[in-house]
Amino acid sequence: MTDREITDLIRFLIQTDVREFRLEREGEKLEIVRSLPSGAAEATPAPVAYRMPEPAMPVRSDPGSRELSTSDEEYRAISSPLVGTFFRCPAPGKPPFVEVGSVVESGATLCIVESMKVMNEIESDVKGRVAKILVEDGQPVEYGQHLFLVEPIL
Amino acid sequence: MTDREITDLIRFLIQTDVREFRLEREGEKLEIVRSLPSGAAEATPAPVAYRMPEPAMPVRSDPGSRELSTSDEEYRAISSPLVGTFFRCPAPGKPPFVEVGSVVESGATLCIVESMKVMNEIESDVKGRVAKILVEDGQPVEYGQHLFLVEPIL
Amino acid sequence: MPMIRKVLIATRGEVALRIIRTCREMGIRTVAVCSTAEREALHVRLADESVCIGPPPIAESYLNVPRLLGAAETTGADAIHPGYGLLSESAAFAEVCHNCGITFIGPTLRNLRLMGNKGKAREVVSRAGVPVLPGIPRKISDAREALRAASGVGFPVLIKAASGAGGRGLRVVREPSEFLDAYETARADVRAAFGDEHLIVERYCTDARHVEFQILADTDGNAVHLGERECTIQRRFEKVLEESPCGAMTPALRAEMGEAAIKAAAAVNYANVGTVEFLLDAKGRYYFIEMSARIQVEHPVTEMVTGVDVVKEQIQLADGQPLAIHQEDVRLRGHAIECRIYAEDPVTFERSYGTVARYHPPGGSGVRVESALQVNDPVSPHSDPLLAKVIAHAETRPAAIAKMRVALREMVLDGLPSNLDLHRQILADPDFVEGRVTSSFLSRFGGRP
Amino acid sequence: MPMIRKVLIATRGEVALRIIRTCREMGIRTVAVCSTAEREALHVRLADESVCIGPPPIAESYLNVPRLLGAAETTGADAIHPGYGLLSESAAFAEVCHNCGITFIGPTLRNLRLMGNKGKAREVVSRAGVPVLPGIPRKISDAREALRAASGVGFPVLIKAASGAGGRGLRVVREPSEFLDAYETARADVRAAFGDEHLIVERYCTDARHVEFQILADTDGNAVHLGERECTIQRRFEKVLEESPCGAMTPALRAEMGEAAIKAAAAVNYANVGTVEFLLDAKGRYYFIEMSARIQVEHPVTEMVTGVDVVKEQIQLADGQPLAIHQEDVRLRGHAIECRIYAEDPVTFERSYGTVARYHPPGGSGVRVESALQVNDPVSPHSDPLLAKVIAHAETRPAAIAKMRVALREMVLDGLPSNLDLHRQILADPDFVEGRVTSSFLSRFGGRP
Repeated sequence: MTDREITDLIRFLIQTDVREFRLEREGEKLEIVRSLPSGAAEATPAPVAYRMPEPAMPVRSDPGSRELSTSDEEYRAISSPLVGTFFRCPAPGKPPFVEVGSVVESGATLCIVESMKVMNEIESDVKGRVAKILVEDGQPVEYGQHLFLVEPIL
Repeated sequence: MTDREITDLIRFLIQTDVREFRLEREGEKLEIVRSLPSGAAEATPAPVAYRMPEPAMPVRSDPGSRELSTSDEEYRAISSPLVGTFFRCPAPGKPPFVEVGSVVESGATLCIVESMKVMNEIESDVKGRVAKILVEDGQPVEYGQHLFLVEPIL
Repeated sequence: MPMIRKVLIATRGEVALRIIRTCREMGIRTVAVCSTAEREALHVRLADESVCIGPPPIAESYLNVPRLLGAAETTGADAIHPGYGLLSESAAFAEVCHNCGITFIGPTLRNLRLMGNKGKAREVVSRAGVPVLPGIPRKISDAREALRAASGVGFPVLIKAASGAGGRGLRVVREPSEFLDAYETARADVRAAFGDEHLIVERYCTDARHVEFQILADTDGNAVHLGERECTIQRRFEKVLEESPCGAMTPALRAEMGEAAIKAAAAVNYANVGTVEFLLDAKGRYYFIEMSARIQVEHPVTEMVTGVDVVKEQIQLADGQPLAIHQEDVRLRGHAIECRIYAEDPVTFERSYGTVARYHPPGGSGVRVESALQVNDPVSPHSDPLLAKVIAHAETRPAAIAKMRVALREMVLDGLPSNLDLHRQILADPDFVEGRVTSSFLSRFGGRP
Repeated sequence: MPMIRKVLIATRGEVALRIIRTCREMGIRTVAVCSTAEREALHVRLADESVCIGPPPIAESYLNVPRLLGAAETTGADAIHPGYGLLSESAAFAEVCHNCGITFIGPTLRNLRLMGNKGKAREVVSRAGVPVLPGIPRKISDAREALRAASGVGFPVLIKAASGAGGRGLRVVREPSEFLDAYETARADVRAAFGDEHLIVERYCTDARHVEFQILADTDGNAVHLGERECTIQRRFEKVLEESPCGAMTPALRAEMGEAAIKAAAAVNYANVGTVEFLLDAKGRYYFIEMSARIQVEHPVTEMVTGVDVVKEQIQLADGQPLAIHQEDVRLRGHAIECRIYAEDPVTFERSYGTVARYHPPGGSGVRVESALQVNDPVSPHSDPLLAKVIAHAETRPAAIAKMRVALREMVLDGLPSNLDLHRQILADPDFVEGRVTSSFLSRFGGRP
């Protein structure tokens, strides 16, 4: 078969529902496999990731971190009780309340969430070691968004 | 086979429900696999509790009998190859072709399905004992509707 | 050019999606808000941005003013659309928005304050020469005084909250002997709902029609009406099915009532989109009841017959733009019907719950659907019970009825009980078809009236 | 009173549902047919009755005449609506229906026979004084003869099937040297599709618009046109997006072309709903191409701007009722656009397959959806690849474009690739927005033309 014949064959095949095509002839072997869904695949649709018409706003914590914190019982997630802007420092130029590795008492301030010009101090509800800081300084956070993962110390 | 014969073959195949085609002849080997959903998946749709706005027409065999026949390997279902009216007797006033309990040879006439004034004799494709008659005399039947359950006799 | 560039939509469900559509057509960006239970809701998926503002109870999410404003602040929204219900008629919320430099898409603060006082609003409108029902135009808090007043008005009477919207607290009292009990129940109900136990009492007009006029007005005093809606088919003072035009309307009466509606709006210096509600009795006499200072659930029937996008007008007016429509531009074309599909038990008519298992909104020519329902959506006590609105539009009322019947027959909604069958029954009712409906119409279909 | 009481709908998908809706409004009962793979399809669920007529391949189900007629017989249907495609233009099928005493909802047998012969139809219409493209009006089966004739016509030329509908066999040939190859390929293609290898050859008009007129005609010779549709945006001669009115149309040209369309229909004694297709070049010259003897996929844009239910007219005309619409009653209002949403790979533009995982048809004012799609529907090689039609209607073309953009942005369709994004790109294209479209427009979006 010439290259032309092969491309013609492919042009033809893609108008059909043929998924696999194999031909052995005069010492030639041709195999064409298309990426059509298989019958089996159709019967058990794979979970479909929803395609957003528009990008979601950055306010949300990424699902990965959300899953990690809820599924992993080693850590306790500290989440935002309000909607506002996340700040790690008590004031510009001051050092952050905590860093990864800091050990905090229950009731210690972890960060500020500013909402409507009010600086709201967010406290840890557990004694532990800060394992992860999930939000960048100055980023907006929504209600319930996880801010920190804290590894409890008994 | 010429290329032309192969494309003609494919054009023919895609009008059918053939999923896989393999041919070895005179040193040639041809294999064609289509992306049809598998028959098994189609035959057993998940039961759906759909509320019909209107009652379904009586033409359909009731789902119960359909399930029985496909799930129960003791019986072979004889289904209607056409759309028409089911008659158990060769002519009005004559005795029925078969009753429950009748033993029939493969090829024996089981009933008539009348369509467009043509009396089509429906034959058993198995030797066996008539276990159940699924349609009332004179009722309409649709394509693929199960008419009889026959218990094969080996 | 509009000043509004990004709108935070402080509601959910079908109306949130409705607002998103018009914002998109106007080139305005949208921010959806949601409770933690509604992160997957369609209004969240379809808005440009979204912010979760609280747990499922609406008091802690859609009614939580600080979180709503925090969401507006972090997303840079310059306006808030309150939808209907929720905070839409809250003068306090509008004031906070104003103080934060955020445009409240609705009437002025003064309008909201006055409309929140039904007795006062009634008095102002009455003084402008618009007929009102006999009644006591002031807040009453003493039961004995209320009974004396009610006897003066003449039974049956209607007891209603002096502030707040919707059907809360509404009670019909037919006999003086039943008055005190009803009064106390209404007072408790209203106190629980609005934190204000004042009630007003007025004549209850039996077998009247509920007819309302859609008004558009700007701050310069220009105002037009977009004709009327008939909303007589109600259960427990909640509208179920609405139409435009009203079957009992004549061009002359429409001109007169439309004039009265504009007069009522002018009397309170109303600016924005609003609805003037009347009772219309069998003799063609009409009485002002109240003015709704928000977009209404049933606005689509007006849009279908006038071709005016009421939400677009609302946003433009809130943005300070002058009204661009003149009364002579408003022409009514055909007939429109809206059916509200509620999550409601078909026997008890109580709210129903479940998960949407199968959903097919009706389609085709002349059929409009307003719904944010999706397969697998949970419908819980915290959800909006209004699942969908189906609107049919055709050249004549009989044609619109025929179209609506086909649409309701086509509609598929499985997974929880709804009032879809009730609507099918209404559309098949000979009195409905003949246009013989009064406020007691729905009682024939059982349940509490 | 109509004689037709029960219609068997010999098709599936969106058009089956479209026909069910109009039948319901007319009080006509409906019978759906389906293959064994489509027992759960929405047209089956929503029809009054349904009959399974064969296995998944359409040749053994929707094209199986004996089983279709068996279904009509057992259900007592007195008429068959063939939809579009499938058997809709088959004179043989119409004849069998006629012989069985079943009304074929379409034009007369003679009409179908004549339209099935494109060369002959072209000749008859040309003789009536309607301009046609230069070409060879008769069937040609010899390649050398065809090349001689093509050279006389002048390149580029279009080769098309003498019988059959749709894009099958269509080939554009730009140079004489390419002619013979193209001719043989087209002949093979056409023979496979229609069993008739005859072709006709005509001038290929580059950069022209495809403009068609919707015709209604009764057997007494009364005929009207419902204005035009612009269907220039095509890929491989398949329409993708249609509008009404055409951007290049003037009232004078519409009157002239409408007259020509009626003249073409009258020349063949056309009775029923049909479409006269023209090419319109940049200089305002127009040429008859062919007449479609069926309802067309794009009929909703005409319905939106005229308010006429074309399927209802079709059923009434097939029922022998006289045409009730006069030309002066036909008024065009606003602008309508239709986007055909196909199961199509966005890169290769080849058919795509899958299972519908999530589906939200757009809603709201001025948005019409024609679709029978449901979550979990399988889309296989045997399915109709046309998943949905979205139609937007507004006062002006820019407003209709804005509305369609919002609708397409709102639409959710997951589980298989579709051309939804292609439509979003078209609606954002500056040339489209300015109305500068020609038949080569879609080539800028990649894929084979």
